[in-house]
Amino acid sequence: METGIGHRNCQVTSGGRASSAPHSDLVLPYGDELNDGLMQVSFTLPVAAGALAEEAARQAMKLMGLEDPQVAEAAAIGNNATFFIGYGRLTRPVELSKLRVAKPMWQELDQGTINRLLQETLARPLVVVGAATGQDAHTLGLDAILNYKGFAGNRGLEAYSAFKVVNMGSQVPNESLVAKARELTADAILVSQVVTERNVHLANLTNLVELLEAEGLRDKVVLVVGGPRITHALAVELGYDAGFGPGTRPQDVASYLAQEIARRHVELGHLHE
Amino acid sequence: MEQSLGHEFDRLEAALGLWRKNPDLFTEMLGILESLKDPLHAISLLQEGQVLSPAELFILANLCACVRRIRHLQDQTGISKWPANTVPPGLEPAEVLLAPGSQGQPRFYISDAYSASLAETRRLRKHKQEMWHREMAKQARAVETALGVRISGTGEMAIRKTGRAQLEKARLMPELGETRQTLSHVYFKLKPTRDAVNLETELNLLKAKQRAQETEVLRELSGKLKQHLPVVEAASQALGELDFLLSKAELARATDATRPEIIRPGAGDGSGSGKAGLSAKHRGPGEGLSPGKGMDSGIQPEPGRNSSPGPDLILQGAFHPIVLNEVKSRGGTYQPVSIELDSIVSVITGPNMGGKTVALSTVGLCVAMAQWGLMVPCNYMKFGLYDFIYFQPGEEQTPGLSSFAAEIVSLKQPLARAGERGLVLLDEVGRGTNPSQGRALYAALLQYYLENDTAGSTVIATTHYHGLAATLGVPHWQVRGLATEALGLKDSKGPEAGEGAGWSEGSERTELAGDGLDWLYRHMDYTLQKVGPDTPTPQDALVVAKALGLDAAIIDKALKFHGRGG
Amino acid sequence: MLRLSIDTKTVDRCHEIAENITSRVMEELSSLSTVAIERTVARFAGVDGVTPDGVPLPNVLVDHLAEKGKIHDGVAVHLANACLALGKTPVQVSRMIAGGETDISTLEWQGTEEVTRKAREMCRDSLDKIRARRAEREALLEELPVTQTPWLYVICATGNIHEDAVQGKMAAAQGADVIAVIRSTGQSLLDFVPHGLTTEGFGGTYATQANFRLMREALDEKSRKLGRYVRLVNYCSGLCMPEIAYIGAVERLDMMLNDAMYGILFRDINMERTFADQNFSRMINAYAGIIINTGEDNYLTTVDAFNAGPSVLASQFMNYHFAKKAGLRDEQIGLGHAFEIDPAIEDSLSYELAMALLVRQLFPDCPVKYMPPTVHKKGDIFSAHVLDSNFNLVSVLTGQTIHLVGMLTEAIHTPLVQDRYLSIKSAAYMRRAAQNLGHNLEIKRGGLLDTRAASILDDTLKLLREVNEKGLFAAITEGVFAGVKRLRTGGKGREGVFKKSRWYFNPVEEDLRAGLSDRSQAPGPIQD
Amino acid sequence: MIETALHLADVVAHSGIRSVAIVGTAKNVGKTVTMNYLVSELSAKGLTVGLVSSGRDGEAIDAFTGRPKPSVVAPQGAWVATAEGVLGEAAAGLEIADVSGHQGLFGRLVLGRAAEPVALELVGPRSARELGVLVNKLLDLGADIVLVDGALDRMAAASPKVTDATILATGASLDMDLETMAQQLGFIVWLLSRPEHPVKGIASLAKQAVEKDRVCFIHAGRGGMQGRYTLRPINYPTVLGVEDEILERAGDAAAVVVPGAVSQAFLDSARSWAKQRELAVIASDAVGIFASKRPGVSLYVTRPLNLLAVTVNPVTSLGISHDPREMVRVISAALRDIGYAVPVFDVVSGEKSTEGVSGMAVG
Repeated sequence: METGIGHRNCQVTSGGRASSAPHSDLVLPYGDELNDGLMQVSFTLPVAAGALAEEAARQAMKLMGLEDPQVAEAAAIGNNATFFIGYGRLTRPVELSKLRVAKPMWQELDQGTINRLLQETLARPLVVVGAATGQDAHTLGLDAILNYKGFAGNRGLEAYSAFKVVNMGSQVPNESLVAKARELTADAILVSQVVTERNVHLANLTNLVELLEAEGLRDKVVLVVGGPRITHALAVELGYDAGFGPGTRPQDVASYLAQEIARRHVELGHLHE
Repeated sequence: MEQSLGHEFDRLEAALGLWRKNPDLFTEMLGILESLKDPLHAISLLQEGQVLSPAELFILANLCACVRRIRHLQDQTGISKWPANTVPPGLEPAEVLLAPGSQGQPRFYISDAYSASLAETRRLRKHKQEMWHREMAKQARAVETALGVRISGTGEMAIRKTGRAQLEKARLMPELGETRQTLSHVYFKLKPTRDAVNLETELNLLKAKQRAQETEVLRELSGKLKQHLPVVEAASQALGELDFLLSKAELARATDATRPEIIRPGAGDGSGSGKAGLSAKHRGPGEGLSPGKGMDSGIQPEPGRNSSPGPDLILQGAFHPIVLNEVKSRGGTYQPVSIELDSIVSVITGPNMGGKTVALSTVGLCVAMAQWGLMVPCNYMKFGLYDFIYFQPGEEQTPGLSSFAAEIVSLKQPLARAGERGLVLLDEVGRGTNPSQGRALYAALLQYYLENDTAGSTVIATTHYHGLAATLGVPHWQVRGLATEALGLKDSKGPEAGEGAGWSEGSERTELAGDGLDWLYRHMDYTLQKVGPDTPTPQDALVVAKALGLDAAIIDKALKFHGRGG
Repeated sequence: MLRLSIDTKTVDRCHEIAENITSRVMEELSSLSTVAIERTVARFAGVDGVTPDGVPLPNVLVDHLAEKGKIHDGVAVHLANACLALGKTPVQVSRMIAGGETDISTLEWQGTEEVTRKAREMCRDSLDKIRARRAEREALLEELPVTQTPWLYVICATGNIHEDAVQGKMAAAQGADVIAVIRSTGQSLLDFVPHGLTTEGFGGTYATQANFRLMREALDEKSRKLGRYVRLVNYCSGLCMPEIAYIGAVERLDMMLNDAMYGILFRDINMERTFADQNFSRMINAYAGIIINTGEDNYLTTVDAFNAGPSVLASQFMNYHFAKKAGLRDEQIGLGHAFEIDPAIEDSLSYELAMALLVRQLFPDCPVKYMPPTVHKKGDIFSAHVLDSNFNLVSVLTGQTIHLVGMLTEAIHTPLVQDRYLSIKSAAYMRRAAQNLGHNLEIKRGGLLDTRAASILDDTLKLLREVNEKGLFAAITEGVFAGVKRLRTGGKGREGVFKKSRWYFNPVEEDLRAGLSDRSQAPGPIQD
Repeated sequence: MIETALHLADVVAHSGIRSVAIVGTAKNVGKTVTMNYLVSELSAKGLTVGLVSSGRDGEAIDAFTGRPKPSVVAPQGAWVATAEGVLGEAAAGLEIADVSGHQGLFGRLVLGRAAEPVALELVGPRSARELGVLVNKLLDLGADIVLVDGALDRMAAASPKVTDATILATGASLDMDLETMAQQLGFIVWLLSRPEHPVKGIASLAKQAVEKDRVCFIHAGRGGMQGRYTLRPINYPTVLGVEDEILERAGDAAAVVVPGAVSQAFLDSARSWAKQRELAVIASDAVGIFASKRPGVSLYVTRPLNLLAVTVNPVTSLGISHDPREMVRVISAALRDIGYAVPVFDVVSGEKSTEGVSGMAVG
């Protein structure tokens, strides 16, 4: 007779601290030779082209911490503005050991493993509701993650037997998304935000978290946001469980969801604490 | 298998016995287990010889404290009474290591007691810090006096731009540095004096030294703790087992559960070995006994194993905890399930909403719990272990398959394990297809089990199909259904729309119950009774439909059609 | 010029079918009008301004008539009657309604002849003004000629109209011929036109009359400085298509994004509403000499571009015939196309060249609006710049007219001033470098390009036949276009569609038709 | 004691509350500055503070703007709760008393007492419910008062389910124009100050109603039974997406109690419903109300929020600034104009306005 030792016998994943890198701790940009610190920058100054503008550009690069600033190109682009391409050397190294990288905690799993893991954990499909919320009319990213076709040869969540996907499309009010998540007892909510002008996405994303809180659903879903300007750190600060930036493949999101759900399942015992 | 399960139940019973005698003590024990933190990560770090972080060390300190407190409690009941799951002694040295000089609530801090040199560094740093504060405060007071402006705790001060003279003066003071300007104010920050600058340098060095010494303490401590690893691991394992045992006991208490009696299937025969062979001899459809024979006799035949020592699965007063809670929450009374199964195949019939599916899942749940070593939510249970339990899934949507197709695909699973002893729970197979073919298929499936099962499986099948039990000549169980007085359809006693919606001042009503469900709940008798094989299947569908508020005109028409058809 | 060998019979057949499809739609819709059309008529009659709560007066007037159940007669009849009965101007009447001072549905009838005359008269000023603005454009084009094609078209999307004006002028100085002000996300779903200068919007600036005027003045000033007329573009789409066409005509915009089906498919606006509105708005655009831009690029960004060829072409055929029915001349029909083919595909450049050439050749007199790659651009701005270069080359080689300049930072943000500079610079380079290249090359007969074009054209014909069999409404319901399914009875703005009563009268429509049929009086903005 | 002598720390110290949320109307409105001010002033008064964040705070670099942010320094003796993953070497300065849960990215939450002054990054739990648990844990461990730093412009920490009282931080980042800002702030204050229903019978039934996790109607007693009310729960857990369906079931209800989010759409529908008869909307608490404008319908809560004060930050992230004195004055006046005499402070310049604020006198 098997007698497990109860819910506290759970897998513990490391506490998220970045493991200290084995390679050199201090790094500089790599141009022509290692650690030469050479960087290329481009920017525009609202100053008419000329000696003064070039000096201003060099000064701007110095303020960025670049030494030996050189102006490779200075072009008048109208309205008394000048466009610059410059090169300079960064002298202060980046200390790798002092960095903490915010990344969702997951390993890449293949489709079969994801399906198996979820089947073992939930014994039913994981319900994912996705939407581009608020004013956002862009569904390209959302579709790429959710729709069967996926993108770049990586199939979307619909192609996994372990996911039940509801794609609500674009310009979905947060209220409708929350109502749908409640109706379907969603396990995960995927929000796509592409429009970031004037930080509309920030207000919209926090509003969604607050709505979920008010509805008592925040604890019950894995809340994920994706978009070209989204980083994981930003997502966490906004109150999300994970954030996915550009280049994310459906498999990444599927891997994360499967592992996060499995982890929460194991921890169910902790919920009553 | 039966033996180890029996052993597990012995332990559980012992724990429950102790619990009854010492309820307060157990409450405390649960509280302690609750406060336990998962130590596995800390243990694996120790195994690898790594340095533990303060948080991991706290978890170990907590583990030690829990062990100490649990042992103390077990002492009070007499440790000898704990046949297993006693928590090993011998953690005191580790506990002392983790919390020198501390008792009571576990805490972890890299205290001065670990290292005299660390204590000295900390003392010095604190001293220098105070000196720095005094130095800066002196400076701040001088500036405040000279300018008449308050300097904040962070050493910053703001001067309104309108106070020109003051501003000029501030700008000339060597003690101040201008930091920023806003629309209305210029901000200054107090510059450290030369002494303060020196102190800052010293403080930085001291801080680095302190951190290094603290890390050293953690390293040493981790090294020392590694020597206690075996006992820490044993304690962790024991607490885990205890936690599991008590969780099972807690569940048993919460559901007022009973220890099941486990028999060896066919054990009554006495010849012992070859379970499958035995069963085949005794339980298979007896030679010459045609299952169809009893159909017209009206007498309940006893197909199957007449010579067996008694029913193969007895369940008395069983309940499904989730359904029970749901019934309680709406203020209803729950009718437990009692059933005795002594045939390979048994059929359950009953009206819609009559709890056939609940009865089926209750049997499944009780068997599963018993096999997992859990006390069973019933008054009495006796059964033999199964190799597998199959519960035919309900109307779950499988993409690309109709519900009927999904059902068929699923049914292939238990059929593929024909050589094993299974508890096969079937819920209205064929409901998704046309009735005559559905019925034929269902009958054939059950017949197949009757004819081919060699392992002694138990198949329970719910159905609406009239005469299925009789066709097969197997035991027939029926839900009593709606009380007779409720059955008068045209009778005014029948469910009227709006009944249950009556609500009085100061009271509450729920629209949930306003739709006739409440009426059904109150009038439905969920008791399972064994009936003759060809006892007609209750035809309560129309009553149920009426109770649920379907238009009376439709019900009337249905009654007419039904009359014609019947 | 490069030419594909294509089967002219297939082309003729496509035109016939598209003509048939669109005729049927227009026939079905001839009995319908919409609140947006009526608000436009009110604007023609001079109703402008907002109430103290910010509700535009045209909305007040039309909502009032809708509430009283009189909108079926058209706004013009009741407004003219009220002007006569009360002795007030249209705008005064509207203000009175806003203030709750009058109910114009109950005023005494002033006589059909009188009212009809008044209705015509009150819209005449606006029609005159639009003709004057058109003449003004023609004069300016003569004085400040645009000599090179393709015209380089860039976008401003700051959300603040003052900032847009600055950046628009800057882009013109950098070489842009056409400036588009991106509209605020979500405006297409507003059932009114915002009022006044706006300094905030989401991902763009609200299309308002004041904003149009400010941009026009800024670009006119710059045009004179540069000696080259700089065209101004905005969006004539969404729930207020005809109203925006009106204000664009009055403020002398030169181009309008004005697709027949975009709102239905991509904004879930009701079909009947969209088809009715697009027709009336296009009549105004035709009258004002405005070039419309259709939105076929959207098919290419939503589904895989390699396979989208037939739906792009089919849509172009239909957009073209809808446009012709509204009175637009070929020179005013800027059909959309985009370079969205996946660069990972072998021979992608050849396939794209075939498609671009095909579109050009099928609609020889239409100024095709050719749009740059967007979908396959990522954060690597250097590679994106290379991709744009290929797009620039294909554009020049195939003789496109309106060239939306691709931005290397497309995938990252709305263009920085320097992004426009770099992109315009490289597009201008290609325009110079490959100016006559197309005239000196030939397409290999029966080669890769010919085969590809023929196959797309054949599939287009099949698709058009399918649509024709079902009817356009049913085809959309079944998701034939871009895989989007819409119900005829669904979508936003449906409540704003109504059946005309037998007394319905729209003086503007009548005059627009009269003006348009008299082609000789209205020379196009582009020399034939 | 003269009222005007009061500082924000006095207001907090004398209010008798055990926990306070510092929430912001926008980013960069000085939540952390207010938090740090309270930490140092309350500690100076001999109180043991507890520190926790509802999001992420005190990290060196703001995840969105990339600008440096002020860090949080826990004085010796203070209780703190933060995620293990961001604790770093600060762990050595803590006496650790609890480790709980799992916080995904940043690891488990560590609760401890600062054995020496410790500079910290605070990372809080995922949900408001967990935050409430954490606040109570800190109090149990020995904090006199727990300060909860709100995340961004999120209000969840202000819920009475989580904290006893709220300080609202606002600033020029909300809007550069002072009048517009004061107007927007006025609306937020109005929203956060929603009271209980004035009729006792309704208010007490509403309290029961929110426990049911279902939308409920409250009906006035019939036929001579004035003053008695009945509760009628309906089978809807939410109003989202079913606003009209719910109101169609209102009948002659005097109030509708919404356990979850009260959306603007629901308020709009309730408004048109209430044109025909009186219908009050009652939310669980102000944090559950998602109104973008004042609704044309009576709006109440079952648990009012205790808004202690407003703090202002005259400087935006771009460095543009107002005159603090003028800003405090305008905002205070704007709030008084709409009937809310909430004290207003700029904790950096020390400017304040407590005029007309009743119950502020101490002693």
